[in-house]
Amino acid sequence: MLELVNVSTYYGRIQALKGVSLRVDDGEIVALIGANGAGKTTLLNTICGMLPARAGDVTFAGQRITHLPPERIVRLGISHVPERRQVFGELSVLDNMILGAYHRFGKESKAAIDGDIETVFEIFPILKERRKQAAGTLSGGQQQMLAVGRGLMSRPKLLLLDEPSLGLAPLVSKEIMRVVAELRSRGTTVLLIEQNARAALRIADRGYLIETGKIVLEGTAHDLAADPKVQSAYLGQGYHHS
Amino acid sequence: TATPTPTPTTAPKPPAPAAATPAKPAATAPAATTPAKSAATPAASKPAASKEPYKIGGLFAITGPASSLGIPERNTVQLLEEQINQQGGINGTPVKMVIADTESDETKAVLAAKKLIDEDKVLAIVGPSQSGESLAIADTIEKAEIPLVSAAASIKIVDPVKKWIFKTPQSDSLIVQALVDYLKAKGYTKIGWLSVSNAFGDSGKVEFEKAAPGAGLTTVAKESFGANDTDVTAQLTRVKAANPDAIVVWAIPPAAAIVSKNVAQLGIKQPVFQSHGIGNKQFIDLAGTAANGVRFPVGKLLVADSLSGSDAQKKVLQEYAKGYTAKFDANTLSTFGGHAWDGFWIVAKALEKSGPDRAKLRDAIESNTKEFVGITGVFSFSPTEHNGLDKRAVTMVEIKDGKWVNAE
Amino acid sequence: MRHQNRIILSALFVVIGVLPFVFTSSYHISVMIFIGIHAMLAIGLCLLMGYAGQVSLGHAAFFGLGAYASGILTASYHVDPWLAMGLAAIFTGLVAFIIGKPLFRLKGNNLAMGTLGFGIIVYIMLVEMTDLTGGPSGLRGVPSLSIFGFTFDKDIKYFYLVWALALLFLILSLNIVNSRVGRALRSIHGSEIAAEMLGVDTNKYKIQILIVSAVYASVAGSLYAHYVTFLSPPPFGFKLSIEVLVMVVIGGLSSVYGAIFGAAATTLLSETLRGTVPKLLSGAGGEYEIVVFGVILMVVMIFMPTGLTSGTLNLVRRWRQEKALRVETREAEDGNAVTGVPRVPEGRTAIEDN
Amino acid sequence: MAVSTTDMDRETEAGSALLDARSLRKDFGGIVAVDSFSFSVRPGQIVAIIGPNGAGKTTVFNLVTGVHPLTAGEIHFGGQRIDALKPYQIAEKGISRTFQNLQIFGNMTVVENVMVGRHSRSKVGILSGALSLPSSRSEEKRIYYAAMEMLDMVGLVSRAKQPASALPFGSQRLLELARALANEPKLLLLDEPAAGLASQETRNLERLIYRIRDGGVSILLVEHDMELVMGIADWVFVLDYGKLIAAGTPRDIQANEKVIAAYLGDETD
Amino acid sequence: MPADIAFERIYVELYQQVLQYLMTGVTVGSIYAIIALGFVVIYNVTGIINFAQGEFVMLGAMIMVSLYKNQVPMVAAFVIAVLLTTIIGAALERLAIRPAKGASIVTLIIITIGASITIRGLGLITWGPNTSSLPAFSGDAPLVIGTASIVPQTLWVLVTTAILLIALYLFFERTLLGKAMRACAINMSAARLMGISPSVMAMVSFALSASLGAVGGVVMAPTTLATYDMGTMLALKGFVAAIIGGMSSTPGAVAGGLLVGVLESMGAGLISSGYKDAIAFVVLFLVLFVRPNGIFGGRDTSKGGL
Ligand SMILES: Nc1ncnc2c1ncn2[C@@H]1O[C@H](COP(=O)(O)OP(=O)(O)OP(=O)(O)O)[C@@H](O)[C@H]1O
Ligand SMILES: Nc1ncnc2c1ncn2[C@@H]1O[C@H](COP(=O)(O)OP(=O)(O)OP(=O)(O)O)[C@@H](O)[C@H]1O
Ligand SMILES: [Mg+2]
Ligand SMILES: [Mg+2]
Repeated sequence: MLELVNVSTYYGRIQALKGVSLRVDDGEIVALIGANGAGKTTLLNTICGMLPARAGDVTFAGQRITHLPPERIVRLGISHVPERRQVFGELSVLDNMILGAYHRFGKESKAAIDGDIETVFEIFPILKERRKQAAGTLSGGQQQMLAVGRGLMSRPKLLLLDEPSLGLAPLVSKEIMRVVAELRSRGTTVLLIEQNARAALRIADRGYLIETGKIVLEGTAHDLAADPKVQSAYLGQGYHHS
Repeated sequence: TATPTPTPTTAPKPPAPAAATPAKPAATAPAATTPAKSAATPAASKPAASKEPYKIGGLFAITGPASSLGIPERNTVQLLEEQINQQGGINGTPVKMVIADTESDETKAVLAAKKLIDEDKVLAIVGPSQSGESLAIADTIEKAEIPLVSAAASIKIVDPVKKWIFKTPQSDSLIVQALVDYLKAKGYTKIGWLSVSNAFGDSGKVEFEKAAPGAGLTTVAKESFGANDTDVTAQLTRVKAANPDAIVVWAIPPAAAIVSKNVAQLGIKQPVFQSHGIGNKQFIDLAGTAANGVRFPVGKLLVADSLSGSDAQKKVLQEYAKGYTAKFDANTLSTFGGHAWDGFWIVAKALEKSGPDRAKLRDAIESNTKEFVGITGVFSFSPTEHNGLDKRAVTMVEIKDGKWVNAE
Repeated sequence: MRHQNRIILSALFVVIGVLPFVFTSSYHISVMIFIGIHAMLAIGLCLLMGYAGQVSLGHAAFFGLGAYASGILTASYHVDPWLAMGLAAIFTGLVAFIIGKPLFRLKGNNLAMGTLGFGIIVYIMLVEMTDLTGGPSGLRGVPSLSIFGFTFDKDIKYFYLVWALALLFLILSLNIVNSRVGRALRSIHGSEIAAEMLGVDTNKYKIQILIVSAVYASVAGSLYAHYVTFLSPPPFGFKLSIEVLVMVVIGGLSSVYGAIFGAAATTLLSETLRGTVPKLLSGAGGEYEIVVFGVILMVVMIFMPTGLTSGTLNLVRRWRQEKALRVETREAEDGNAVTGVPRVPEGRTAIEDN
Repeated sequence: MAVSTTDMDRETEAGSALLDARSLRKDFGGIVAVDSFSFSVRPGQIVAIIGPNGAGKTTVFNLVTGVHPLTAGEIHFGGQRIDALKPYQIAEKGISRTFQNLQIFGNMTVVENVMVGRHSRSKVGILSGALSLPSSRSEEKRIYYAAMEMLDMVGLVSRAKQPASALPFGSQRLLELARALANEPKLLLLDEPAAGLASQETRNLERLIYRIRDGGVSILLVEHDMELVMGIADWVFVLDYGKLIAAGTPRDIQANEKVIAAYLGDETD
Repeated sequence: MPADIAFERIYVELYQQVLQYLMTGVTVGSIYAIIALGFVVIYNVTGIINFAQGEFVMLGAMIMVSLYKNQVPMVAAFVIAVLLTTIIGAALERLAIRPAKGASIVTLIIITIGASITIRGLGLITWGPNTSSLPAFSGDAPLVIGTASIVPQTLWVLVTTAILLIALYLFFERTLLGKAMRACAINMSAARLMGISPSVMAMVSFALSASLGAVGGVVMAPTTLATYDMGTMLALKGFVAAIIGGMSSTPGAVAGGLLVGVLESMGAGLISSGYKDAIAFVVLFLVLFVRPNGIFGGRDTSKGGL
């Protein structure tokens, strides 16, 4: 479904991605793990067109999207839940969600969209409670929920998630992972960045390890979780409450 | 009317506008405005272009808020430049006008004046359009020792007299006095005053305050408004409440027209007097029917056609109007252009005497301009008088059915 | 002061010192005098806007207060011009102090509008307080400056006076910018809340820098008054506030040097157009000049959005980078070769350069 | 409000507390974000506040640091009342914080960010700065070296000269920490410092927090990473809907039914 | 008692005057309101304060006037004037704003200042310095309301303001497109991630705002008259009105416009006409100090979720 071949991306003259090749198949959850500064966010931004690749190719569903602007790419069915939430602070929670479905209006019935709003509200009940509140006055975690909810509203074929559980309480964080897993059963493909690598690899089919802009390891989620390098740096001892 | 004898300095050669004597009307018209005649003279048939031209600076507010002054002034001097050169220039030397825009800005005016003086090396400057600009460059002019003939009204420009600075428009005191005399003659004593809050309106107010008591007039209301205001009903309501015999407005269009429109809107019955600032077609266009009945003191240009045949200025005025409207939008024909006309000819005429030397030129302007018949009036300069106009330069005009007529 | 600054400054000193010998006409010298006066305004506004991030659309008011305070004290009360200049600066600084507190309760656009309102109120006072200011007809008789019998009557003398002060202000500003206070100002620009949380009394610094820029503007105003020797309200209106803003942005918001270049560029541009436009478009008058001015302003901003100074530097840098990049990409990919990140604002702390 | 007995014990010791917050309340329009919440931090302690999203943790930080005025309650720090002070005054008293939604100065370099953190520990004013007096220059140098030291602590020295906006998210978090430390605080408030850090990095952070504590700084921590919280906190307060629902040692809290239901969930690994 | 009678007379006169001041204020205020709406539209979408807003008004008025002078029927002239101005607005975005991609807001604002200078200069070249007038749509006979009188054109201005207000309010608050446009100003990159194209939206906003300005220019021309530099002062007042209203709120813009108009007129009438503008600003300061975000200003969302 998504394929990156030898993609290189720069900030000015700094090269942040160095010939990254990566593949996400239809219906998969692929986890992308790496240290901070490895280039994970850069990679997602390259795919969604915010930060076009200077070399290499990105193809989605057989179409080359390397140099398309993000607003076009969204319409092809890729939705991106960006780092740092980026909610529309002055708009209400509900308006934020509606804008998530922006490209669906006119193509789909209003009922379908309203239905999805309800679904998101079920996942994050607090958003329903606060649907009239300005998104900028939500707590950090609530904003994160909104960002994820807004991303879901676009009903993408491919969902790019940049640390969706950032700042979320353990319970909610678990809920998000459950939802992501459930998306797969609905046929949505997911590319997931998650610092909680343990949780990510638990639901993922495959995974990539990225270090300083290069893919250094790839394999099934199981293989990755078993890799000593991954274990020491990304899985930790694990927290078990007594 | 006083009829001075022709000054001995009257140039026999055609290109210069001769010093005027009403007794010899033919000679009063600047020959430049009648190319056919002068083309016949031998001097004119010489190709003037071969010589290094006499450069005269034209410093006008072509853009910015005062552009309705600056543009007719610029147009006028360009017209005159063309005419004078067609006739062989001054003593066979062509004239070149170097035009500079002050953007209605005093700082820019200083720089533009310096550029004309130092870079373009003009012999004299005509302009600037506004009083503030003229005062702002005064110091520069005096230091640089170059003659300037300002096209701005304020009396302060030439009072106290500055060696190098002259001006052509009637000073506000002259205009105001004409109005005050008229008001007194008509028996209006309680006056409601409105003026625009810029140098023009302020100067009118100051002069009016000076002249009014002498004529037994009292100001029962005094209001001001901005040059760009789009509504003056609030001020008029106050004036109305003071119940004056007559209302005097000191402003230029468009604000002046808005006042008249608002007077109509509020149903104010008192007679309205305005200033020479409304002396162009624009006011009538803008105020529409509200313009009717407005009376104002102004130079004679507007009523040139209805002047008596013996009036010294009649012919000059008519020919200027004809020449200008043939080339430019008739709506921009105004007394402002006339100020530049006067400035241009005062300089050109003196140049003919003095030759290209700033100091000599200045002396010539001062001593040579005697009973010179211009658009604004009849000028006589002297070491103590650098404006040199008298009562003859002002007349009272009334707007009737959208036309200017002599006020009764 | 840092090494690099010293070099640039020395160069600037030399260039400015020599200029009057290259351009000797009194016109050119007055253009440079006005550039100097505008530069003082622009430097002040640059501190306020470029560093502290506080927009002002009323800077002309401080200029006007300085000019009129000097003008009134000297013309009407015959105070010594130098003393008057000092008193004017104190007065203007005081005004800035008084309005600063309520004004800085406003943020962003509202602050812009607050300063705009202040500018308009001052303007109206200049127009209406006729007894004091001469009203719309203006104030005449402002004397020229002189010191120990040495009169600044010739333009060239005035040129050196103006530029000596302008460079003094430049140096003071560079020092401020490179000090703890400058850093505090920029932190206010970056995140007011975080700055406050790190112990930066944001309000105090905003007011302080407003006072500094007001004093600069006041001195510029006094110099204007004693140069032109006639004052009337129009030069101190909204239009000038906007012009100063344009100078600062054209120069590059975050560079004090830029303010000088901005002042020079804008003033020179409009002066050059006066000469060249009529030559290029025959018979074109003032109307065409301002159109060309407007178009050039837009074009510069479109192609050099960070201003002329850094814009030019960036163009050069980009060109060099492009070359370097081509080489680099071919070279081995050696991990984190992180050097020379683009868009590092220049003129910033880097003590190691010492 | 049911306060656990252990909490009562602490209450009696409040006199010796570094930070002592009494019955804090904050209303936002109709929302009561914090509701009669009392807590204290003793010198040398690492205290954590946890709770569901929107429980009011960040708001507590905002109250302590003076971002928002209190609706009701009192805050004492080192025996002095600070709830009427301006944020910068509170910072001068020795309280520093980091932000959950990062507030770095993107227009400045990394090291300059940290140098701002040194603001209240230095004193050059606008005049001596403008004149570039020797005292100002030497102080500037001291600030610089102190800032570099802080950067060294969080491992960002190599990026000191880069614009702070070019740092990746995780590094910006560490930058905020370094900046807060530059103030030489007595009390450091950390709002989700581990968010966005990988496991290894979190362990480094943990070590760093210990080091800071050992340097004599008390720490108030808000964090959703339970591995971290339960590992380092001496004491934990749990908020839900702005109210305190539990307080105690990590061990107590992990076993607390209410906390499990509201926040932790059943950990079935 | 004569004193009583005198007092009563003053009282009645004052009342009559105040009524007139109010009418005047509403008339002028609704003109400011239309201009303020234009500011709000562009600000809401791009975050730019468009200094060329006054020039849109001027273009509408001047094109209308010159068409009318050339015997084009009123209605056709109106449509052409608005269309042409709209195209110019869109072109401005396309040629000057869009190419400056990535520039800071201040830079973009300076570009609009450049545009304003350019358009005004072109206006001077095209139409000359003179002021022109347009006949009132329904005559000049003043309407007397109580003791105050207004010209019928005022009603046209009022009705236009009301229609524009309602239409824009519904557009920004109720329609998806309106929300999408606002989203662009709040967070451009996030908007792009939603599939919204900020450059298209910006162009639409410039076009929309230009057409608003043009409509305003046409309906106000009979009362305010039209000249190449009419935009400057009007834009300044419109800007103030927009800020008072909170800059991003359409009802706020209209309320702000009316407030400025009424305060000015009251100030000129009751206190002093010389200090008219100053009075308006002083009172406006007071408004801002009580409500730093303007009357209808958005909630301050900057401190949420720190
Ligand atoms: N705007 C920028 N300008 C310059 N360099 C940047 C910019 N943004 C990121 N970088 C650099 O690109 C590299 C990759 O950053 P990126 O944000 O993709 O990392 P990441 O893997 O998402 O990290 P994290 O887990 O901390 O979010 C880093 O070295 C970073 O410094
Ligand atoms: N400015 C505000 N206006 C209205 N409500 C607000 C405002 N700031 C915070 N809130 C509300 O107050 C509550 C507490 O928010 P707070 O940010 O303190 O939560 P938190 O415990 O830090 O949550 P998280 O773990 O998600 O960061 C939330 O419900 C939030 O929506
Ligand atoms: Mg990232
Ligand atoms: Mg929080």
